[in-house]
Amino acid sequence: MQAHENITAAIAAANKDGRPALIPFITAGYPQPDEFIATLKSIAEIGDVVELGVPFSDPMADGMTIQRSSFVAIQNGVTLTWIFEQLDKAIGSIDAPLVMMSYLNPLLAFGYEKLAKRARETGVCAFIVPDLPYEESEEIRTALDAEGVGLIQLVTPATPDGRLKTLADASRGFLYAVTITGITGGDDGLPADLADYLQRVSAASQLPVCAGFGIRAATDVANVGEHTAGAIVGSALVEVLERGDDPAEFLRGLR
Amino acid sequence: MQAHENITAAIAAANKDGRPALIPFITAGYPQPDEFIATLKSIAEIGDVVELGVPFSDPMADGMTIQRSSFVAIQNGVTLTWIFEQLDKAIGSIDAPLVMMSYLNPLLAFGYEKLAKRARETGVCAFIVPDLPYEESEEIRTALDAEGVGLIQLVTPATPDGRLKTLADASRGFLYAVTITGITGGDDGLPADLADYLQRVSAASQLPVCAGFGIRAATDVANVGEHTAGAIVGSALVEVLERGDDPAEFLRGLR
Amino acid sequence: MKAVLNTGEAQALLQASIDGELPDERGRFGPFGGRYVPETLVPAFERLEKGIAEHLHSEDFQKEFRAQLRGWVGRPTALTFAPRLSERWGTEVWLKREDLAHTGAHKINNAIGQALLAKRLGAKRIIAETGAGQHGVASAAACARVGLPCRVYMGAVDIKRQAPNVDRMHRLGAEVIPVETGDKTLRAAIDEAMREWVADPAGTYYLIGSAVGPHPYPYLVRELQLVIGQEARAQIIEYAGGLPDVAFACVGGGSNAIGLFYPLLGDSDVELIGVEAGGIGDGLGENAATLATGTPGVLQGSYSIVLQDEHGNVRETQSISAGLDYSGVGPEHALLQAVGRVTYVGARDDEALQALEELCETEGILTALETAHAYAAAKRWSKDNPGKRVLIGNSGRGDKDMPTLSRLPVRTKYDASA
Amino acid sequence: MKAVLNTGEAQALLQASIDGELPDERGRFGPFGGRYVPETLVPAFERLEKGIAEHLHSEDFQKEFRAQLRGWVGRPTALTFAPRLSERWGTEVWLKREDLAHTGAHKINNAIGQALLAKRLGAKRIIAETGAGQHGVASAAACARVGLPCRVYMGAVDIKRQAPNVDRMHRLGAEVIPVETGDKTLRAAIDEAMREWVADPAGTYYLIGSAVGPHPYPYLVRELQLVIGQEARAQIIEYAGGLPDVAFACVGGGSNAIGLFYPLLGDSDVELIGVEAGGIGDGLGENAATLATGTPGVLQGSYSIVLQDEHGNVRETQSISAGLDYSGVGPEHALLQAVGRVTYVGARDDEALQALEELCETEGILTALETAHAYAAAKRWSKDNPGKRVLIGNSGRGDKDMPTLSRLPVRTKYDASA
Ligand SMILES: Cc1ncc(COP(=O)(O)O)c(C=O)c1O
Ligand SMILES: Cc1ncc(COP(=O)(O)O)c(C=O)c1O
Repeated sequence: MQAHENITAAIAAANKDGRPALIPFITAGYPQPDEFIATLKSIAEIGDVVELGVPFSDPMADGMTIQRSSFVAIQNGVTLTWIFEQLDKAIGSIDAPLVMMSYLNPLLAFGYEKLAKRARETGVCAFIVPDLPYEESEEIRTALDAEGVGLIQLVTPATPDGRLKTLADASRGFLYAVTITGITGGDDGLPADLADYLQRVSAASQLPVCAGFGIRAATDVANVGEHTAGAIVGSALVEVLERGDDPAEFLRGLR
Repeated sequence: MQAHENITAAIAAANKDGRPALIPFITAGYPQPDEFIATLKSIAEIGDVVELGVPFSDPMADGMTIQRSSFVAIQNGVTLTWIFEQLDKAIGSIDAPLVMMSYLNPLLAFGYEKLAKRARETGVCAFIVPDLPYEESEEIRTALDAEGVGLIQLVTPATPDGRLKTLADASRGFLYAVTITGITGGDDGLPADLADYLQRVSAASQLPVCAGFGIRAATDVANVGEHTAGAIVGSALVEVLERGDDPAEFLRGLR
Repeated sequence: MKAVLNTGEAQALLQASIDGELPDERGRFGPFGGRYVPETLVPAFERLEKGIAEHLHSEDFQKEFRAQLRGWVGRPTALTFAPRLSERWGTEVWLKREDLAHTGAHKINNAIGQALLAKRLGAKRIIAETGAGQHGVASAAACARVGLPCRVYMGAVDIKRQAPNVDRMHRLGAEVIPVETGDKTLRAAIDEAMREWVADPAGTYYLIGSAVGPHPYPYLVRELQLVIGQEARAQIIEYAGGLPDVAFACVGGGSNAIGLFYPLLGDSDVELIGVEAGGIGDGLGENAATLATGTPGVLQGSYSIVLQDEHGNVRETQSISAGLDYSGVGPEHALLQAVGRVTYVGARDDEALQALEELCETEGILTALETAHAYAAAKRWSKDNPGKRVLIGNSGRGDKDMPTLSRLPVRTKYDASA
Repeated sequence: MKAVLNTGEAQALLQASIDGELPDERGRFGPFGGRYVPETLVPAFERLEKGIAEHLHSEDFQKEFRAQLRGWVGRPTALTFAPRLSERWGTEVWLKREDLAHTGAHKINNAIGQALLAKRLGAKRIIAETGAGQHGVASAAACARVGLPCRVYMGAVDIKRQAPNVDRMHRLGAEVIPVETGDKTLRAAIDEAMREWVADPAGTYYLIGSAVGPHPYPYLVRELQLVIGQEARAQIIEYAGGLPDVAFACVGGGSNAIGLFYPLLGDSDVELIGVEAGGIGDGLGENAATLATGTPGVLQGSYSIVLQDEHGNVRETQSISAGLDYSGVGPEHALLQAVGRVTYVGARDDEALQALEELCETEGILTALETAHAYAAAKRWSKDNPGKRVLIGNSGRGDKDMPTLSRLPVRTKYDASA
């Protein structure tokens, strides 16, 4: 079994339970590096898949919340190397398959082959790279493929049908449906014509589709869950961490 | 006898006494308009000729002292019309012939013919117009001539010989030898090569030559007196008025 | 000195003007002009006049001057069609872009020309006065370019309202002397520069900034500035297919206006309109509309029209624009008004500000406050003359006016009906 | 992704570059370039690419663009011979005067070109980022000229040091958004503009200010800026009788440099030198000398050379000039360095300041702090190359730098021995 298939399986298992998969996102090492693994573990008990953000100096697709968390994490010394080292220590103790979200440059600096190997070793089953469109992805995809690690593609409401098919076919683990045009952490809630869009995406995809951006409350999760296999919760969760509240409690409220 | 000949005669009288003529300058109506005639009378008792400055808004040939006095006088309502009215009241009581120093524009505004007439009536025997070079002077000269009022020409150390002759011939009352290149009220004292210059001017002139600009002390008066018929004392006297000191006392110290 | 002309005299003088015969050998534009200077300066003026006669129209000097205009000043400056402004106004509007000249205004044409002349006359140093600071900056730059030290007199009031230009003068190596006397604006600065010159007439060249002052300055400045009108005339014929119906220029001392108008004097179908500072109103001392409301007099060396009281004392002026805030005006403009060839109108502070914003918004050009007066008058004229072709002398850019403008709110949306 | 080329590859890529074959259809200049953007923007980039293919080299667009360059921007800009600087340096120095272009820098060529394109693509509004403020002012002006609303992102640090330009943007009707995130300079402003674009990709046109960013921007900006080099090449041949021995341009993102260099790439005898900000020293974070000290990476949508740490996080930079204070650089420069056609060197803050003063003093030209870096490097080069002909891209004027400069003393006399 390829690593990325763990993700697909975890989502399928949640769906089998009659609920959409819940995919929480946290910025690795935020707010305190020494709490990272503990936080991760507690989140992984509730989330079906966990998305880990690698902090980057220029998070151009992210809103204020994730930007802030990213800067704090960098200031606290969080790097890709450090994240893998932490994950090494936690091997076997994390209940959910991991997805790593990173801008391309930290991955490039790390080296694609080493990246794939370390990912497989530490339970990172796939990557989301928000500034890497499909056309530029061949090199990293080849390296990840060699280790069975997936590269998750994103589609948006503006993605034309032809391209949607290409991206759906290329994706591994799940297909990420961006619910809104915009950056993470928007406050405007989900758009009205969401259902059509999500159904169109789901129809195009062999893989489970998970929806992200703008999902903040249990009603949002239920809402996208009607049309997709899962929901990704990012900024809302990072805000919980920022406030110092209990992330597990917040996540339980979403299910 | 033409009015301007009074001036020449007064200078000659002083020279006959074995001393250079002393020509004090005051800005009319400065510092207090109501003291004007009193000040003028006291000065005219010591000076052989008195030079009266008509205040003007743009005294471009004057230094700070005379500028300041000019602005104060204007602010106090001193105008050419007012000056003539004051002189009307003092007719017969002023011991020295008067010379009026004015920039051209106030004279132009007053009207040249009226000017000449009022001057003759009030004992003003000649004019000095610092921004009126000989070449532009025909119109006013003609008007003044008609009433016997003179137009005093200035020469400077930079005036070439040919021009010196022209100016000397055109002058009436006396020929004004500017001692320094510069504006009134300079602090640098008299230049070293003054003697040559003043002798050159005196040689070129039928009229008595009086020297002005930079004459501040009895030694200066004596100094120029060796080569010329008289000395004009301007800024130094205005400074005395500015300080509120007694102008007559200061002038007595210069003789 | 007379200032009113009968019809025959007016016609003859206009023709003489068109034929290039003015000023006459006495420095007169008809009754106006002349040279009213202290005797100390007479030799300096004679040297200057001789120098001009010898050099100004010599092939050698003209070649050098033209080379500096092209290679350093950036001439020819563009002629810009203003489509969006044209649509608003209902006329066909063209702008002669002196704001694109080096240092940001037409002043540089004159400054580099006189600096080159000063060099030929053996001057050891240059003094200049400035109002808006544009002439000061231009003089500082021109002096650096030819390698002469430069000292600029500037009124204390103007130093405040045109601060960016003061910094620029310093950077360009000029010494800036604040003038605290008189009205502390341009007029006082000229007085002070003259005093300085009287103190050292031999080695000093006085680089005057407008078509004012004693002869031969009004003539010299015109000759150095008429490149504006020569270029504009040729460009508008080339681009628009013909002459304009009207040309507008703002008038402080009158150098950009005479530069634009002079080559058009003979084109009798081209109406010429000079625009003075209307300030805050028509009352005494509320504006700087010299030609519109002044009387003949001698100010700063020249017989022209002057804002003065009945005693011949010069009146203080008021204008939002330092460069127009002047009680005098060049004698050639006095003549052109007297003979009826040029009409002089005023534009108030608020009209100028509104015009400045309208130009920003429609054409992306931030013009000088001085220049904005020309736009305000052109806009008014356009209302009564739809479809006509309008040429505006865009004499300078507005960067220098930021301290004044930033005290005022930006109107986000321009009210087109205003 | 590889960044090191063998000799054969380098030669082939240089030739492809000279032949106008780069970027390739994937937006690559050899290994560099590409398009690294969020999926949300992919359709917008495809529209942009299609729009460029359709319009940019169409006769119709080129005619419109050229007309704006001539009629509004004021092109061709002058080529200035600098006699006094030449004498000091011992070389023959020529300056390409982009400071004389409308709004005061080369940025306007690109801004008006893209604004015209945006209009054709049906954009409803324009967003832009700015560092020194020159691109912000240029964009504000260009948007006003074509009638589109404009919003400019600017780092809070830059807002402070380039205050005059902020006021100018406001006056020209643009909305200026202070960016308080990241390093609060140009890089953060680009990030923020990108975010804004991601939020509304359909109606918005992102008017980028330098030859950086995702394909097709580096290509588009080069095509709009190469008029600089085309004019300079023709002018120096006409005026000086031949090509220069060397050309210098400052490099922030690299737009003025690519504009000047590109038309000279095939002139193999012309040495090309790009000058980056050497800041206060060679240490980490003490400069913005990207090409000299950076490593390959992906920043803001393009694979190029980046100032970054070993983890791929972008490093903060330091420079007295806001326009060069950037951790990235256009991908075409990365290629030109890799193939050895252009040399990139640094000039420190103090060298740039000294060069700025020397140019003021000798030629009366107040150049931008960015541009001053090119002078500093050219001066150094001149020492070792007496008698050679030097072309310098004078990318902008220094008026905007007054707040920075006025905090520093003016050196009244320049020490020629320095
Ligand atoms: C831009 C600009 N326009 C016009 C003027 C007015 O001067 P003049 O009437 O001599 O053209 C000035 C004076 O400083 C100026 O800076
Ligand atoms: C005058 C000037 N030169 C150069 C630059 C640097 O930009 P680029 O490298 O894109 O030419 C700037 C940027 O603002 C600038 O204002």
